Amino acid sequence: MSESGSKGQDYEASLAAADSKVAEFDDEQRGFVHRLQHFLHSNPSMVPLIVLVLSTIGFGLWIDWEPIQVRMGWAALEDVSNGRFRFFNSFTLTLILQQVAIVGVLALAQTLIILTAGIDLSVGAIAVLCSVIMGQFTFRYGIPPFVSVMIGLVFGTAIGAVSGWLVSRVKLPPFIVTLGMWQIVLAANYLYSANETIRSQDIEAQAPFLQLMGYKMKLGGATLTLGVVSMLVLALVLAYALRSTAWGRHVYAVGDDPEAAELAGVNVHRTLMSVYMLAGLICAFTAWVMIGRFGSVSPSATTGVIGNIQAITAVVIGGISLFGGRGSILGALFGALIVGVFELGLRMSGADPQWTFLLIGVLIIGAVAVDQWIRKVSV
Amino acid sequence: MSESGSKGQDYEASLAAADSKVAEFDDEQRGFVHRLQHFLHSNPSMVPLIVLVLSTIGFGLWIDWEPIQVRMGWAALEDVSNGRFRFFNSFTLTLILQQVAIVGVLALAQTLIILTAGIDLSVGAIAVLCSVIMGQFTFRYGIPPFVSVMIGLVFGTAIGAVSGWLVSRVKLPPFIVTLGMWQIVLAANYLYSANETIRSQDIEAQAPFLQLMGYKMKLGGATLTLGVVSMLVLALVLAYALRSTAWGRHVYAVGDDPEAAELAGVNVHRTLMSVYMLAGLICAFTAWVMIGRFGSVSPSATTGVIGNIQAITAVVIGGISLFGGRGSILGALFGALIVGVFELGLRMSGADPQWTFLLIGVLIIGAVAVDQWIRKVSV
Amino acid sequence: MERTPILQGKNLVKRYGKVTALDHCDFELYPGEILAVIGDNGAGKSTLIKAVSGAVVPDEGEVFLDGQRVDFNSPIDAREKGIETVYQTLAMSPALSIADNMFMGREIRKKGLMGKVFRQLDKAEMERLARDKLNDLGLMTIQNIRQAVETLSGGQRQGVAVARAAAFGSKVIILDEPTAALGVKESRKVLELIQDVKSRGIPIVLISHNMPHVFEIADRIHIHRLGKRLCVIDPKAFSMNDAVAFMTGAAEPPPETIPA
Amino acid sequence: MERTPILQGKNLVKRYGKVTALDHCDFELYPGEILAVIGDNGAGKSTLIKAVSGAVVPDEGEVFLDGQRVDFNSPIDAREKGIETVYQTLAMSPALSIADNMFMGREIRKKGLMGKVFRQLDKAEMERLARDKLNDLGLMTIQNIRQAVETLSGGQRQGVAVARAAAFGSKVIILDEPTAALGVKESRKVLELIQDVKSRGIPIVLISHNMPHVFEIADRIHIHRLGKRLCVIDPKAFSMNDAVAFMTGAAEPPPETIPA
Amino acid sequence: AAGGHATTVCLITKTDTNPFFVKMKEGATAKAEELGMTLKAFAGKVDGDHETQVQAIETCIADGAKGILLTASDTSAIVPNVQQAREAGLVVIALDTPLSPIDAADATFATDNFLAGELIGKWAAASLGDDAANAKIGMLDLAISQPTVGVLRDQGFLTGFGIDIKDPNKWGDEDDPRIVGNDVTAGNEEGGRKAMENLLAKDPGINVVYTINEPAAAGAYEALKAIGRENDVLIVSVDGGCPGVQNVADGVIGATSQQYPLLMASLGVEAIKKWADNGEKPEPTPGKDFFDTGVALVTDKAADGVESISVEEGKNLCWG
Ligand SMILES: Nc1ncnc2c1ncn2[C@@H]1O[C@H](COP(=O)(O)OP(=O)(O)OP(=O)(O)O)[C@@H](O)[C@H]1O
Ligand SMILES: Nc1ncnc2c1ncn2[C@@H]1O[C@H](COP(=O)(O)OP(=O)(O)OP(=O)(O)O)[C@@H](O)[C@H]1O
Ligand SMILES: [Mg+2]
Ligand SMILES: [Mg+2]
Repeated sequence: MSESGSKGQDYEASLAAADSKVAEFDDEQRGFVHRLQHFLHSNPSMVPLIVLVLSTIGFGLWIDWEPIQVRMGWAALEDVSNGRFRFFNSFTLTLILQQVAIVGVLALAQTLIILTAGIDLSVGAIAVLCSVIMGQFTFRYGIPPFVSVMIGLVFGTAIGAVSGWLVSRVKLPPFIVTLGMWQIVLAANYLYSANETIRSQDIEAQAPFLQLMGYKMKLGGATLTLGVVSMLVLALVLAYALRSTAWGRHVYAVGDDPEAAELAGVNVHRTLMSVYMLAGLICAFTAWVMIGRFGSVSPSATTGVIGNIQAITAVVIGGISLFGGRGSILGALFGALIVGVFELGLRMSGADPQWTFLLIGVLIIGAVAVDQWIRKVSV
Repeated sequence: MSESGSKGQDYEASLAAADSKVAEFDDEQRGFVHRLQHFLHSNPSMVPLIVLVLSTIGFGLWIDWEPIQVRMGWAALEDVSNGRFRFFNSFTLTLILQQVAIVGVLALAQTLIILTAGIDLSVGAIAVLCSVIMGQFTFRYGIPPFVSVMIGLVFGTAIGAVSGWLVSRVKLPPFIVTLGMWQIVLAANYLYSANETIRSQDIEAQAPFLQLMGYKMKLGGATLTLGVVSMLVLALVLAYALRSTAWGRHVYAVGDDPEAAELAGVNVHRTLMSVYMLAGLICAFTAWVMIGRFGSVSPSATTGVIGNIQAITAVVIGGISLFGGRGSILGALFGALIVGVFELGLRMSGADPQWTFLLIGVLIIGAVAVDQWIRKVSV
Repeated sequence: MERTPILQGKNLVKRYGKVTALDHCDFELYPGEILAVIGDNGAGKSTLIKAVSGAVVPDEGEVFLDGQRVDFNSPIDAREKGIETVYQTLAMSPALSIADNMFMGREIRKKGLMGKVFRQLDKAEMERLARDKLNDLGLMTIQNIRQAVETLSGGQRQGVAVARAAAFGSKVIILDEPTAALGVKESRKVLELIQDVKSRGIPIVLISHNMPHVFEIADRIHIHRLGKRLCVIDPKAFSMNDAVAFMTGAAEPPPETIPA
Repeated sequence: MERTPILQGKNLVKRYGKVTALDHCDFELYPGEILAVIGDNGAGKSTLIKAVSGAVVPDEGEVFLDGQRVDFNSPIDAREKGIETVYQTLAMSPALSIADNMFMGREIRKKGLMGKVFRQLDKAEMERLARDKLNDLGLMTIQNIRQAVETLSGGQRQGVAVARAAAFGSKVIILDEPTAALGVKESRKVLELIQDVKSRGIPIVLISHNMPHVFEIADRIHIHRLGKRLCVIDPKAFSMNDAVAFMTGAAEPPPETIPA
Repeated sequence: AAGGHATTVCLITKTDTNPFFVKMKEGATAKAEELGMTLKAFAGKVDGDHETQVQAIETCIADGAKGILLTASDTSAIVPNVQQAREAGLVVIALDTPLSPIDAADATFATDNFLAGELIGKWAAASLGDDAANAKIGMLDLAISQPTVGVLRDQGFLTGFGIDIKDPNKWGDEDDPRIVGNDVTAGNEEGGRKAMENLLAKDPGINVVYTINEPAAAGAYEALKAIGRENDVLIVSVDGGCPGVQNVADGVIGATSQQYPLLMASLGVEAIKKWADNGEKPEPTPGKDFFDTGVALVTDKAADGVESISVEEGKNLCWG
């Protein structure tokens, strides 16, 4: 039986006069490093972008040092062994784009899953199986290529739906679901295809539509394939969707804390299903890009075995947190490009394949350590 | 200025008479399924053990159906194509133990890391590199085999220490650290070994100590190698250490919630370092087991490439949570054995290798789904 | 009493393993009132309001809204009917901004083509509204409406959650210990907000361990004990001491304390 | 005053990114006293006690124990000196048992060979001790000392954390909002425990938003505001209203309120 | 219940994802069917997978098989296990790749991978004529773990081309300036294309490309086609599968060394049948310590001094 009524407890009488300052002060003595940290902290995909630009410039300087000297007048053409730009030319730079197209698109699918605090070990296997389906449906059953591609896309989406259902409804950890799915899909791929390759020449002659993503656009020495353009467009569309639509906000919320998201009114099941299905669809789209790039349909494509690790590497170097809910999808694209630049750059500077492999390992740890340093600020 | 003094607030006068029941009731109508769920819930490593026993019996019945019929008098020896027990005999059953020895020991290392909520992708690569070190130090530099083995063990521990330091001090996610480490170690292995195999015959002649873990003990048809025995002993020792020493409790606490553990007085850094170093040591020990099993030292051993996934699979089937802090290390051993029984059983029943992969994929998802069902109770 | 309860639970049961968190529990909330729910730790208060707000599907029992039987399978169902809840755990996404969190699940799209076809969110509008709501609560100390929730203090977070519920609840607002982590000043703001909401005619369920607060603002007090409703009392007819005695089992409630 | 403080912080500074949680803050705890720390949400109370208990290493400033300068780099260092802390987040490992949690970091080994060589824990002894401590706190409602902490209600968990600190603190016990989630009955038990500990001669730091509790048991009250100590008052010389006014910035404290 | 036939024969291949081994399995299955035997197939999980092959041998012993056809991933490391199988009374026949030492197996039906490489090396050198002295060669190998088969073909090619190979157990240690570089392909189109691009970026003037197998060659061709150089680069390969031979016909590949996996497998199954029936062991090709199932160079542009068969013949003999 409180007598104080709506005026509150007796000791609260002075509250009306309370002021509302909080213990928030401006930085006192912050140097350039701190400002940089802050800037990078608020723009997560800037870090991989800067790494990308720096590593491109670094490799360019290293590889093209002689022609640069010539161009700058520091050396005469006769004095150097090579006066031609090898790295800094539109052919090489667009070649990197072509080489990362497959991993880049897979990394987009992987990013979606990782944003929901999942991980998908089956991305590469789904891509390979779907490429086999697109090819075999056309050649084995004589289905029109366009329809076969559609069937492939639907099939990839369906695999994604199965994984999504197991994750969201049966509540199995995504690592396990996709570990199992990886083996299942890859084995199904070999069993269904009987390891038969469909040759590039045959596809070109009978079903060129399958190779559509390999269609080339030349601008001077630069060569862009439709696959590369699709990768870039897809990345931008997804970046828009994740940032500016309700669905995107829900994906981040689910990755951050699924229980909180559910209680806050997000349909977690629907969001997860949409993400896994979309990721499956993107993997199936990768299948089409693969056919475009290789010309042929090969069930033993390496992507089936290591595409998952490649995609995860790109995502991680792109600064997207494996714990979900944090990161920008453009980062994954930059991550894939960084790996591409390193691989080609190292190969061009004469590192042999084994050293390249080792240095990529160092790159992974280094990139994430830098990212961690940047994130330390203000958390 | 509270006048109520130590007697508490005025409205609390009646507290002395408060009773202390809590809303805890006994189960009303619980059937057999519920009891079973409860039993399994309180004994996490029972689930994989039961799966192991059931799958062994299942494969035995399937493969040895004919001799069983003969033995039971349901059929005459002449009526069946094969009257010999092929699966249910001590040779085959101990063979499974030998076949899982490598993955089994790696899974023990993996379990330690996973219990701290980490994951180690480099386990297999470390094992292969250490086996190369043990071999090459003996053969290339003429160091006594015993010393070479010690150097290998120290080296594995050192790699573990580097990973542990990156995880614990630089605070990088274990997935990334060990992903990078995997590539680095594997490439270093190829580079250092120059892809040279040291032949079994040479080791036998010049450094039989390296093959010690392959030493066979026969009891009737049963064959146990020292490697198998070590695996079993190591599993028991680790199970004891995890359950009955302070260190073990700390490992679980760190995996459960590292911040809470730190605040509660656990030296998280020291615990993580000890776990990663011990895991590195166990991987190096696996190297010795590998030499014992294969006789030779081969830098291209597949364990380097797929040992990590095999070990994770065993751990996961063994019911250990990938989120850390939950599960029994014996489960990992049972998990490895389950995979071993399935692989051998499927091979003996004549399944195509790809079908075996596919079914192992299904097994992974199925095992975890069962585990999930059991854990649902009372959480 | 012949009024229909606006929100009603009948015979609700919820078991967690061996623990029966709700044991054939009834619950009624009448239009326009502030109903306090009090009880010991672990008595089942949070489970009760989860059951009537869709966050938990009860094992047995029924929920009625405006006298109509409803089956909430998720908090979204309840929200669509105008029931807003601040859960004890707050239900915020730490990495997202305050505005994102406030509009989670009911985002506002841009007008015109961008919104209809490209489904673009109207961030500016959402931020403006979020700022208004927080100002009402006296939380203008939050400088940047775009800052991530994880950078807020526990008290500020609780404030944002309460502001969200107050802004969107059209039928019932449920608050589970909204002032547990709050300081004196901040708690007072929340109590004022509750009275403000009540004056808009929206009934409120308030779970609290703070007896003075409960007796200050509640119209009726639901006393929860051992997973069920022990009694409902009128704060004007009983003392805090009585309430504490009933809730802790120190005294038996008189039979006439259960109205309706 | 010529007594040496048992625990002292001088000029402590701690910054989190843009936020300065501790801004040249002083702190003293004298032998045998109950010192309450009050302040608005986000004032920096938790950060202060983390700084003096090793959970946070301050950017600037010094900590003294019994007049000796100490450098705590982790909570373990502070614990070894006899300072026990119940953090606001409780610091429990959910999957481990109550006994495991209570003895975390100071496990008891078996006597003889098993303990010395094989380092085996004496589980039976630890469970017995844990049960005793909980009984002292009136938490005998916990049926199974081996049950995982995650199966306890929030209140029970807080009780276990307080019991742990009370059992092992030999020099100083620090409690950060130990009753925030507790019911009336459970809070009372904790207050009794605090007085009990004090009567054993061990000084206590209590952070709380509950003014009646603070004024009931504190010997001195440290009022924290905007990251620093505003003043220290004697609860017998000032009213709750005064304390609230100082702490919220509604009134300036008189200069003589700062003793020592 | 498992298997209705009395005689079981095991086929253990390096992988079952490479068409070469797929065909080998088809040949063995067909032959076993014909002879009324049960064939059980095993395969490594990835290229160079020694462990799984060891497990497979052990399984065959446990299974009571009569004999094993083995394409060893690691020809010396597998020897103790082969020994074990032979002690258990099984006949072990090495297919495709001889064991080291070669007499570790009861018999060997093999092609000489080094020879296969040498043939295409010689052919490439002969086709270029004088230009061979300043050729620019790209080497597309199998994997960074350097499995034996890849090393043998690579080193054979270089020997045939007339390049000093230094250590014959390792590729990549050569210092002949004509070699632009090595890269790895995993033996498929995907790896072939990327590896070719990498080498082209290093030196666009490459005019001879060695490839580990025909899928890698097809990938390399796509990379060359992308820059319009598909017609002025000589691609050589090894395997002789039907798609590969078709690619020779189409001008994708200049020449390929054809091997005969179906033949090896069916001969192997027959030999085991014989041994099971009357304990008779197969004899090696006279003058060699193994039964050579042969290698033939398939090309329509025969070069002087290198024996070759036409694409038409190659198509008749190809597998698949
Ligand atoms: N998800 C869950 N899993 C298992 N047990 C649970 C779960 N949620 C609640 N419980 C149990 O149900 C009982 C009631 O819990 P509930 O949270 O409803 O209590 P409460 O009255 O809200 O307590 P408090 O005042 O501490 O918030 C407790 O014994 C609790 O341990
Ligand atoms: N780990 C952290 N990272 C970033 N900022 C932090 C961190 N911990 C505390 N802060 C900030 O420091 C300030 C002081 O926080 P602190 O937790 O000490 O306040 P408090 O007085 O304990 O508040 P409450 O009464 O809400 O517990 C707050 O503004 C808070 O946001
Ligand atoms: Mg509650
Ligand atoms: Mg605090």
